[in-house]
Amino acid sequence: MSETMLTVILALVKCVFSLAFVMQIVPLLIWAERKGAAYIQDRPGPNRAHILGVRAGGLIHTLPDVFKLITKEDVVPSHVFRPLWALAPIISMSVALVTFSVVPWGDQILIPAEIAEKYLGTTGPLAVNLQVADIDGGLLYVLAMTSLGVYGIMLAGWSSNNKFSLIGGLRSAAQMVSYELAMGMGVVAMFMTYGTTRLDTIMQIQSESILNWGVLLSPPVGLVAFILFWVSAFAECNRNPFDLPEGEAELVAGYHTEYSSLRFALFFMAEYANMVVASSVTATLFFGGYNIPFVNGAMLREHIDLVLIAIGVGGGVFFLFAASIAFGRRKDPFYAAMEAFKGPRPNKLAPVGGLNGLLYRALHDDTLRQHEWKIFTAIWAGAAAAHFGLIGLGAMNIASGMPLLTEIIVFVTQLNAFVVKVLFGCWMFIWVRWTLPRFRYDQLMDLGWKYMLPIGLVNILLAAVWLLIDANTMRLYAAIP
Amino acid sequence: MSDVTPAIKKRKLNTSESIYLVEVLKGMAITMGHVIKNIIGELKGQSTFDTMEYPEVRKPVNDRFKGAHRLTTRPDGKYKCVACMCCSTACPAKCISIVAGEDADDPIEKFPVRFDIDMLRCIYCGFCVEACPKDAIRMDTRIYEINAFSRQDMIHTRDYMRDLMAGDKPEAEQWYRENPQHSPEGFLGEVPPVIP
Amino acid sequence: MSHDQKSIHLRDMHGLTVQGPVEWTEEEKAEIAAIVAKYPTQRSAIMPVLWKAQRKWGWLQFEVLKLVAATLSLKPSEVMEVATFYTMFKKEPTGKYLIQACHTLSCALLGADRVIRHIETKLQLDEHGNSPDGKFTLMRVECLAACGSGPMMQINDDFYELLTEQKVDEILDAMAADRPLPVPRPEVDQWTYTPVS
Amino acid sequence: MPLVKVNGIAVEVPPGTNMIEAAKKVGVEIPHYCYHPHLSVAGNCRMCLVDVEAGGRGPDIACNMAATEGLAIRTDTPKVTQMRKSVMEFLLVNHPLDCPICDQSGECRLQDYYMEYGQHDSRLADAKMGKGKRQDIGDQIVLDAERCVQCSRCVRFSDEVTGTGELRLFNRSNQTQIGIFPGVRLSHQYQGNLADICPVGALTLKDFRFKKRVWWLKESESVCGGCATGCNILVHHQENEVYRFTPRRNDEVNKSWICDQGRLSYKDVTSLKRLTGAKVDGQRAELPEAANAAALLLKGAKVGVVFGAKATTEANWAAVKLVRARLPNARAYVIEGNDPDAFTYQDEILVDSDKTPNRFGAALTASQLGSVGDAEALKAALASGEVDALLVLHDDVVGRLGVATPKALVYVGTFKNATSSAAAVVLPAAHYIEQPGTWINRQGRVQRLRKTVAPAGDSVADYAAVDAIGRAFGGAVIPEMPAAIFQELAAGVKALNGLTLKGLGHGGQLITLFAPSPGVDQPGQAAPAK
Repeated sequence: MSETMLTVILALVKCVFSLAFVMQIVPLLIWAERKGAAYIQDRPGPNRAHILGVRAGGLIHTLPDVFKLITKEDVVPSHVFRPLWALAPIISMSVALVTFSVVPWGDQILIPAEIAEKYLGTTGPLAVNLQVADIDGGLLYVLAMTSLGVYGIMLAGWSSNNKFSLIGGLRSAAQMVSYELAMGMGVVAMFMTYGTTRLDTIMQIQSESILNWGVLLSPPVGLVAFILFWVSAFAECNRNPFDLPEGEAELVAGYHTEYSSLRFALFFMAEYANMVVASSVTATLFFGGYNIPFVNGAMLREHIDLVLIAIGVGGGVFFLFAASIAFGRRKDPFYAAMEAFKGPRPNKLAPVGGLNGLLYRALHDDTLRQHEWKIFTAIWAGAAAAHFGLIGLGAMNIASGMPLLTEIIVFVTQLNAFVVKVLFGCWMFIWVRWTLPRFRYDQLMDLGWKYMLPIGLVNILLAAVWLLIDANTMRLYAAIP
Repeated sequence: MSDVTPAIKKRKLNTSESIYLVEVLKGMAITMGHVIKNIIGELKGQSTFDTMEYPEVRKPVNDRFKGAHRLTTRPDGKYKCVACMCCSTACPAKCISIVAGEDADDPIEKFPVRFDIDMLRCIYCGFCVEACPKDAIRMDTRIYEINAFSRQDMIHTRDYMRDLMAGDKPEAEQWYRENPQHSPEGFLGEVPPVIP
Repeated sequence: MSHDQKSIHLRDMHGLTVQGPVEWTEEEKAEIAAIVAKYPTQRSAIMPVLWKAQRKWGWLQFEVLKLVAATLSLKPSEVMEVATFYTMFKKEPTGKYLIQACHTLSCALLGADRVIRHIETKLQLDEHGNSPDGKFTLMRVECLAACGSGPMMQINDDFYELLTEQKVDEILDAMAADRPLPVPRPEVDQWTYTPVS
Repeated sequence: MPLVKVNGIAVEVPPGTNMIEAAKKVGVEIPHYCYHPHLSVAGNCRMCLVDVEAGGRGPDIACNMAATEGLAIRTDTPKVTQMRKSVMEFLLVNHPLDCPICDQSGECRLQDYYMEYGQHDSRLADAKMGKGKRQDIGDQIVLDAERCVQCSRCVRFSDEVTGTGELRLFNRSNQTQIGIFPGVRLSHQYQGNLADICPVGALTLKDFRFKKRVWWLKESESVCGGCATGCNILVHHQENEVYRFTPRRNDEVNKSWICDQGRLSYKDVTSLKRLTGAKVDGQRAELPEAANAAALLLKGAKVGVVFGAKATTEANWAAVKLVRARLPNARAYVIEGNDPDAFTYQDEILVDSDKTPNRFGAALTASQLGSVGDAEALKAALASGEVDALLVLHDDVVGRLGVATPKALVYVGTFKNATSSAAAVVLPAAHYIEQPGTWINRQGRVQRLRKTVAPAGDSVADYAAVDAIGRAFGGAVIPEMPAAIFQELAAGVKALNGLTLKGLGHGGQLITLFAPSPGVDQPGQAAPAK
């Protein structure tokens, strides 16, 4: 295998992984959005769709949603400007996906020389960077790409040839342009402090200590930059409280009024993909990315046995706890409520309907939810067993000396840390959305131009002052190869 | 000048309020509090939701609740209704239409050939139930979702109203079965020759 | 048990008919003409003619009523009106011996119920009051005006009074065996209603 | 005339008047079941018990109390109320609680008086007496013996009016029940009256059985058109649909009775034999269009006008006016006798052999045109060609006379018949209960028809149909309002002089007719009902 081939294959694998990463989180976010909204509003949220009785807390709802959106008729209104109209959702989605390519999601994987030479035909060990594009201007690339996202929305609004959509698009453009600046100010302060725009370098700097995490750097420069960046991210993603392009009340739906079927789905997914990307970049810039606090990659590699024990005990306890709760829930409060209703019940309402229900009935005779909780108990108990088994296997293999396995465990652990940070960021998006009301247009502009931009400028000044006076920062500069 | 709307005085925001972030965080604490409360409730198996999971769980209605009408039957399965039309006379919405027929094999000669209630017109006043001398129509089904895909289907017919509560045995029928001397048949005595 | 008078159509449903042809003989016609002649209008002769018919056929079937009506040039319904009004016109066939047992107050106080129950068990009467051999029919009737000597019963045309179980046995056994009957009312003076010592 | 007092109000009544009628005169209603003004007094229901203040002793039944000088009764004392309450209790002892299935409910005296005087808290502990229900005793009547209160009205009716005497009270005491001799069904033609006079639901009409609850029906006055008797009727209808005819009391004409044929003739109103649209040469046409066609046919032709003994006098008068105004050479004909499809029954009680309700009206108006031809004259005229166009009102000329159909035959009528199918132009006339007008019956009594329900289809009142022909000629021949037409008629016809439509009242007005032509009965000769 030639060097080029290997590079191409590795690049492809990483591309697929990063795409899959974003796209897998999207349905999860849709679920989280619905369920989170429901819980914030004291209601159960989606819980109807099921596969043979298993509803997985409403997660299954995404499946029929996807099915519905794919199979719906693709309505093309006669009055739209077709080429741009068709292009707009593609821009939105692809920009969101492409941005993720510069975000590193883990430390290097060091493939030992004997394996690399044997299977991959390299000379010596192979270090694989866990990042699709390892480019110098990583941060600038992020800024560039996110600002492209506005084209999707603007073009959608304009080409729809519809005054509501157009206003939606215009608002989006105005808002993006304003907040792009604030975001840029925040990022400038950060790369002044880091001294680089390479994201992998920024990660390396943060790996050293938790004190090197962006948000804590050169206080309060990091914190202020984070706030500026994070608030701007909301606007960039068109999320509440800055979701002016979508005004249900005044704009019908906003820029995507004329879209249906899969084209609408693309906008819909782009919004969530944007959230994932924004969270990833934030985590990378300010929260140490894939780093576990106080524990960097080298420490993980060194104490792999302790890590295994921690994962084994922690995960096992979690799974057993989940199983015990599921076991306790076989008698659902739902049934208590059902039995409390002591009235006659018309025959036309059956607890389970459709083919799915018939299948379920053919298999079982207990009630739907009892059945579900039984399955959950089994799943969680099985997961606990599998967990212990796998950890045991891993321990035995490491004891017999398998460095690649160590690498993989470290990778998975770090990836998990990254995912947790990203998901928390996404939850912040959801959380804020269901807490705050929407800004008025003038308030939005006020905030962007009158407050955030000056604060960003002052922050840059502050960062510069820190650069001059702080030896520690200078030391960081020195560490850059 | 009475027609001038007084200006609404805005409260002046204090310092922490004017920096939105603190208030935002307060609000987020409240919403997160709800999330945590609900998740704990779910895990403990004690629902903390305000909503009801409607078709399966229903709001318990009062015993006097007037739901969809049903027609009761005698122990032999025939309608108690004798098509006396007291209900349609009492009905203020004029939504009951009855066609009477003659049952030659029964001491209670009259029965409803058709008994239709136009539920689109019905105002659920319950006068029909009050007017009925035979306890033949009741509104005790507690069914409040009365809906259909066509106007035609909103007209509840005789057999539909009988089968609405299939399987449910009201107390009065049980009572009649246990006290046959008080059943309507008890008064009639000898079966006479029947009109051909 | 009394005649079931619930519905006038009930007897029709039994499908019973009287014995013999339903028509008058020549002598009877002459007798009827004599009876009719006694009254200012034909209508007034309904009762005697009905009596005559009942003696002849035993009971008054519909056909008999029609014959009476035709004889007197009346509507059948008019004859029936009279026949159903008086309980002593029999609208149903009875046994050879029609026992009419009083159960009104005086007799009841003197033990009529006991006597009647005794008759019922002794003759094994069915629900219509007929004995299995068809010889006896029992009717509970209201006062027959022999209150001074109750309990009493009337068998066909004769009164039997001051009844006890033994006395009932004696009378009924004699009837069942077609022996000569005891004298109907030996105990009481027919006119003064005082017991004969 | 003796002066009696009812509740202290003095009233003078003819001697022999019973006190129920006397009380009615001063507006006091005395409840009763067995008393009926046209039947003999039986006095067995006891409901009309009143307190006698003077001229008698103790409580007595008002129906059998002839008015004598100085008699004073009271109906408003607590004692009377108590008596009525007790009587009601007795009557209801064995009465089944059948009201929901009983056709009488709504017009049931038992219900009415129960609400007023009933023992509302029942003291009856025993089972009720079961009697024969739903007995088929006649072609029109169903008997429910349980509901009977033994008032014997029906017995007296079948004895005194029809003389057939099928119904009797059988058995005695609490087992008394009404019935017929087994196998002898009601045979007379006045069975419907039994259901009318029965104060409870024991005798009900098969035809009306379970059709409609009576409280939904509206009553309108009219006159039966079955025969020359002209029985007064009430038309019971709801939402333009006729459900039954019942007799209306008119002591001079039909007392309180009506024959079964007349009673059931309400079915003709919706019969398939109705003409509901105008026709020209068998093709459906609008009314003015057909009237124009009729005018074209009659214009200049040798016209014969057949006056209709079934048409209203107004329609005949319109024909007279039409002839005078537009067809000066037309000849008038009145054809006696009945249509082929008329029922054949007749008797001495009510039903006349003449089945035309307005023969005198037709003759009276036709005579205004001078000489009036009969059937033979019409036949001869048609055969000789002296008449080649006919305007026919209701009369089935073709079916009855078998005359050769003239080319120009204009028919104004309610029902399809041989003439309507032969006619070149057919104008639909409303049924007699659907139009206002007057009829003159066999006694010479002018009686008023009223519009009770809307005319079926395109049909119009028959005078309006004749008037439509006049309009087609160029102008209306009669006024539009019935009262105005009658005013003109009364002025134009000598026998009717001085009458007004309103003056006819409910019972009609007897008039002196012209000298009868041969073959026509002397009016007033035919006896009123027995």
